[in-house]
Amino acid sequence: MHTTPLTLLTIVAEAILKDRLIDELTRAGSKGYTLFECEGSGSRHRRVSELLGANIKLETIVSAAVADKLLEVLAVEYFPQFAVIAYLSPVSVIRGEKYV
Amino acid sequence: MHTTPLTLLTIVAEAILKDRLIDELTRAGSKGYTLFECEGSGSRHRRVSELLGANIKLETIVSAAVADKLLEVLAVEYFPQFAVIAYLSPVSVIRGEKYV
Amino acid sequence: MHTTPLTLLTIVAEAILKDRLIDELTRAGSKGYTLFECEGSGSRHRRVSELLGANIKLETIVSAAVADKLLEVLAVEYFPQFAVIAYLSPVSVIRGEKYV
Amino acid sequence: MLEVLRINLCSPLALAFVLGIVSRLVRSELSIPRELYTSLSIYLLLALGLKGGVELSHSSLSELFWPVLVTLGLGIITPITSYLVLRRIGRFSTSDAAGIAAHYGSVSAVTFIASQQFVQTMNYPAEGFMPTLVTLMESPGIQIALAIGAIQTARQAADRTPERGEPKPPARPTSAVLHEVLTGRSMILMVGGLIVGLLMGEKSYEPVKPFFEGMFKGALTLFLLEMGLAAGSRLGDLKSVGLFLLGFGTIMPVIHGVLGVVAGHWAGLSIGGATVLGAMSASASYIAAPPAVRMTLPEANPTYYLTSALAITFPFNIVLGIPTYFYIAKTIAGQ
Amino acid sequence: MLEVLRINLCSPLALAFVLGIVSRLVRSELSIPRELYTSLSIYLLLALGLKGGVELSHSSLSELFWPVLVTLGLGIITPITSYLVLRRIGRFSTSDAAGIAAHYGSVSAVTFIASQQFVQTMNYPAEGFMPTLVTLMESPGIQIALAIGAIQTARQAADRTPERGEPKPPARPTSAVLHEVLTGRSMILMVGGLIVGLLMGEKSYEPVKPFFEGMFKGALTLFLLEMGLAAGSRLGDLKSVGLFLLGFGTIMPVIHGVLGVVAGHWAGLSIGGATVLGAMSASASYIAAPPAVRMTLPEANPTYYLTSALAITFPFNIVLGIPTYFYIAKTIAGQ
Amino acid sequence: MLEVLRINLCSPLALAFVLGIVSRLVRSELSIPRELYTSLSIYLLLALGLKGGVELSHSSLSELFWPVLVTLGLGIITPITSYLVLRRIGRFSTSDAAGIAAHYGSVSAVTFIASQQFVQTMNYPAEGFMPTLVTLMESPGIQIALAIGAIQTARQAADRTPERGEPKPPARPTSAVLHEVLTGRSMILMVGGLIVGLLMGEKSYEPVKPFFEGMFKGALTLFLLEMGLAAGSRLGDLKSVGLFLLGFGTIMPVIHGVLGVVAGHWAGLSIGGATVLGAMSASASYIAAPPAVRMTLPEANPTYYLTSALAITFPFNIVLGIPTYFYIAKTIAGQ
Ligand SMILES: Nc1ncnc2c1ncn2[C@@H]1O[C@H](COP(=O)(O)O)[C@@H](O)[C@H]1O
Ligand SMILES: Nc1ncnc2c1ncn2[C@@H]1O[C@H](COP(=O)(O)O)[C@@H](O)[C@H]1O
Ligand SMILES: Nc1ncnc2c1ncn2[C@@H]1O[C@H](COP(=O)(O)O)[C@@H](O)[C@H]1O
Ligand code: NA
Ligand code: NA
Ligand code: NA
Repeated sequence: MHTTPLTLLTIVAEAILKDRLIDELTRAGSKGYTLFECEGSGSRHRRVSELLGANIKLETIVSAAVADKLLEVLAVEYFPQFAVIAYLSPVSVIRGEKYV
Repeated sequence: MHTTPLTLLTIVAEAILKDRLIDELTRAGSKGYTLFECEGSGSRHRRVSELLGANIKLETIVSAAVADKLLEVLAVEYFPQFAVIAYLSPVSVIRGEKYV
Repeated sequence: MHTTPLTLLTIVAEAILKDRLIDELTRAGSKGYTLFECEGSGSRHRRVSELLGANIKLETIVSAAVADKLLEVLAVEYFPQFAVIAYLSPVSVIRGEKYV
Repeated sequence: MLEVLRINLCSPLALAFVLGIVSRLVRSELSIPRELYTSLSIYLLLALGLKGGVELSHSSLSELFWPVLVTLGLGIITPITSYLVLRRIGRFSTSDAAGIAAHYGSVSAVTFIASQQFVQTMNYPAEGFMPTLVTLMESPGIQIALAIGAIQTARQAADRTPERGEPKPPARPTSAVLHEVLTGRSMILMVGGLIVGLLMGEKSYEPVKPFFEGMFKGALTLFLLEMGLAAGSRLGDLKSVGLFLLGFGTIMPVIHGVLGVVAGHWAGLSIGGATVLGAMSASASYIAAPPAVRMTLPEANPTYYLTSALAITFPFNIVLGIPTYFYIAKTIAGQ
Repeated sequence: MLEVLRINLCSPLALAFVLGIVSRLVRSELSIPRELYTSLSIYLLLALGLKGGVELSHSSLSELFWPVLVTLGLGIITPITSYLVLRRIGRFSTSDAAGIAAHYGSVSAVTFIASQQFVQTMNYPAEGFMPTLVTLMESPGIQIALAIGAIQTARQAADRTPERGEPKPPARPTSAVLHEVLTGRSMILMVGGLIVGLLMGEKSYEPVKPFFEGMFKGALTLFLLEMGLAAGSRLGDLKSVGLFLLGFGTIMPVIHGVLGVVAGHWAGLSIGGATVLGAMSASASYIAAPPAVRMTLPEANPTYYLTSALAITFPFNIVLGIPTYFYIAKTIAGQ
Repeated sequence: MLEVLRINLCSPLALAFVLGIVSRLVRSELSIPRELYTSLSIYLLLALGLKGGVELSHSSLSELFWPVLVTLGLGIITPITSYLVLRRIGRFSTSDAAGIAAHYGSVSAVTFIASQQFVQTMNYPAEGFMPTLVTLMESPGIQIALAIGAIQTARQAADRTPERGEPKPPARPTSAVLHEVLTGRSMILMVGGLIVGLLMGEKSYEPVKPFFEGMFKGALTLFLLEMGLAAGSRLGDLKSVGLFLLGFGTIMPVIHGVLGVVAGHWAGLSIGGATVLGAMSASASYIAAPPAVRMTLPEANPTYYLTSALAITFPFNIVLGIPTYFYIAKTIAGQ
């Protein structure tokens, strides 16, 4: 089965950033995303509280270029002030042309 | 620690397909799966509505052969008419023999 | 954008192990984790029942050494008696220094 | 008639629905947790069944005979009229026409409940066995429309040479669909509730009545808030469904509604009962029908059937339809 | 006796449970959201505690002395009898026997509530301090069975040379298990509720009574629907647990039930109170016990203890057991 | 006064809150599903609005004039006093001071409800239009404090040469924040509920009253259990917030509370009404304010504002504050 090598960008962040991060994805050229609710713990314990939702995980399959653009945005605008982690993994996608 | 290289097949699809997709996994020879509830957005906005559950993500660790068989089934029977995305990633599994 | 290659260790296990597994992560030197609720099916159908929560998935980004230490612990203390699966994937993390 | 409309518009149900729509229009972040929505619908369906069962224990079989018959009749006619109008006049594809028809051939439990509450407020309570009729009307309409869709699609497929690489039609046996509809959540809870209510009778019902009956209208208000939110987020799709579906979603209910009222009157139902049967007949399902259609006719566009059922016909019935059917029922009864 | 059985079978609780089982048997997709299940159980346990606390404020310490003592006695005896029967007659492994015994030595809150509702319907209400006894019976049985299991396993391990690479036994200190059981959800809500109820008294309870008492039986009905679904999905396991466990799950409750009724009568409880104590003693925990056993004795097979507690003993008690204990309590009391 | 305190402490609300805290202190695993928490808060806010709206229909505009004016005044003054105290005396950074001030300038719906229930128990019920005032006090305080924070931060940034690579301040337009606060869950449900209640009037309210009013205090008890759990898990942060914030979190409410009581009395409110206005003014928001502050002033430390609002001021008001404001209101009124 033919697959296309693409990049899976995963972002875990405090739930309050949900709409803003989805906006960033769209602006950077991502064609879609999948979103999960999750909990987590890391170096910063800055969270708006258990009363207001915990973390979200956003996964988006994009080209290497879009992934890089997004990492840039995250590093500059989100890392300094928000609880967030982001990483890339290589994936092979069917009908991968749809996502670039 | 000894690990076995295997393939992680991830499928994100509309929730209504849950039982059918699990059946496909079993039929194709998958020995297990993990299932998550999620939301998402992509090229098709064909979803049965927020009233009826959003998306599901199915992860199954399989051999390359089983993964390929499953991609085939997804491409032919699901891609044309349902909202679905599928991709492969390489993973190293402990006691990997159990899953092939 | 500069990224650090690290290891993503994923553990799927019965929900009852949540606190114990988080303890193991911390003890082995993991700096953080992300936790999801999920369902699943595998070779062992030993679960404490639908009344008591299904499975959890723990993801932690660590160095190869910490990942190996954790696999060891899982293989010896958890695999024989609990429903659990664990695997590694390579990821590229921004500000990766934080997580080792 | 105007006074009736005013009363209906100022009911907690209609107002909560409007509040939900307005929340979406002002782009509020308000959302009802899916689990609350599911819990409320489980509660409402079970409560409906239980109450129906307890009241059924006071009914005789002979009283039920004609109402049951006309209900089944409506369940058979309404999907066919819907399909024909959509296909012939609306020029929809086979699948789309059948998919939408499945919704209008079935019944919306919330519309039913709202009409029941309405006639009660008007002091024309419906017969106690009405929930029994709802369970009879839910499934046939879906089955018939899906059968039409499957047969027509197969015929069309046979008519042309298959293209290379064309996806094979999903192998979805009818028995699987039938099983899903018959054992679906709403059927189990309503039919199960009916039987439980029938077996336990008035006396055993007493201690659970404050929960299942006392809370009913309040819980329904909350449910309608969520329905409003859901309908509100479909308003944007109104443009894409086109004018025809807008007309269909408001005129078809009136036709089916009048049919239901007349049939109910003819079968000996009271003014309240005929009104409720009219509302049932006029309503479009958005609980049982959507998944069945999505699975069986995946090529039918969900935007069409969901938007027309939820964002057009449902609010139409809640706000204008029910008072209209009531007015007609009264007129026919000579009041 | 037959009449009592009929009344019990036609209670909303028993019928809702049966509806849940039937839903699973017809493979319906109906499922109760886990959050609703959790919410209902929080509500039921807290309501139970509150009501118990308010009523405890009317009781004197002397009234409580003997009932407390026999309750503790039952909490010590029942895990031991269970273990011995399972190990000696049933030939179960040490871990399996101890794991199952932990369940039968503890108490099922829902069975307790059902029995309380039952005697109330029968006009033989139980003493107001019964919830206090439940909190006393919940934990000792689990502790004792787990201790037996740990000691026996350790002794067996000492008897044989350890194999190479054999997994080391999980280091699970007793204090951790004790802490988990004592601060578990059901303990906190019931004991906490008791104390809150005691402190606030009748007058402060009044405004929250419609919520905690008026809704109680209805919420319990919904909860039993879910219990039926859970039990129903375990029915398939009945084959694999074997005939012995089927017998154990129905005969052991009767033995423990009679023991409880006699002890209760002897301690001065009313007919209703003795019936409820019998049901408590007969019941098997499936809220507090399973996680404790899973953590401490992971080699015990969950299918055994979950299936016998939830799919055999629970329905047996709800349908047949409670009326039986009531009948015995009346007979002993000479009525 | 002591008697009033005792009654307040033995209310189900205070006791449930304490039970939640104790559960956390003994490290119990008890947790309320997030969906139940969300559902309860939706229910409480909507019920509050509905009741307020129905009662508002009995009020005349002239009655409302002065109370509305002083409420807006309190909404403007309290964020400024809070900011000044925190910045000048507490030496907090601009962002931290503004972030905390946003919380104390707004209002806590649960504190409002608790005070309303309290004066009712004391037989000094507050005016029916009080919920209207809550909706007016919720938003201005947040806006003003965030504006102060934004202006001051900008001024400070202009004063120094920007460092290389320094993150640009998040581009968060005021209109977005305003929109979020005005269409936030609590605003939509309370304002929406008010309008729905006003439109539907007493008669239509009747059938949903058992749900929205009968269950209210019980549901609130459950909600306070969860608030106790949340506050309990913040107790560990008390150390890190420092003594100053502990003092601020208990003294500021008293100052704002007295201000509110006096203003209320002056505006012609009854003793109950003045007490409730005092509690509103004294309370710190932890529903609307936290997300707004987190988004607009991300450099403000959430531990400060969450801990002081939830773990210091909220319990202080519930246990000591409300009876104090009541006592003062009575004294001022000469009783
Ligand atoms: N090493 C890690 N592995 C996996 N997830 C992490 C890790 N560190 C942080 N996270 C996730 O990222 C969120 C924010 O982390 P931080 O900014 O370090 O507080 C946490 O709440 C976790 O969900
Ligand atoms: N580029 C993407 N990255 C991650 N998830 C995606 C992407 N595109 C689609 N999805 C997921 O796949 C589902 C179906 O996508 P589609 O068929 O394109 O509408 C969406 O609802 C998303 O959950
Ligand atoms: N092949 C697999 N692929 C993905 N997840 C699996 C697989 N096998 C098992 N799992 C997950 O691991 C859990 C425990 O598996 P097991 O120990 O094999 O019963 C299951 O409940 C699944 O969630
Ligand atoms: Na219809
Ligand atoms: Na027992
Ligand atoms: Na305030």
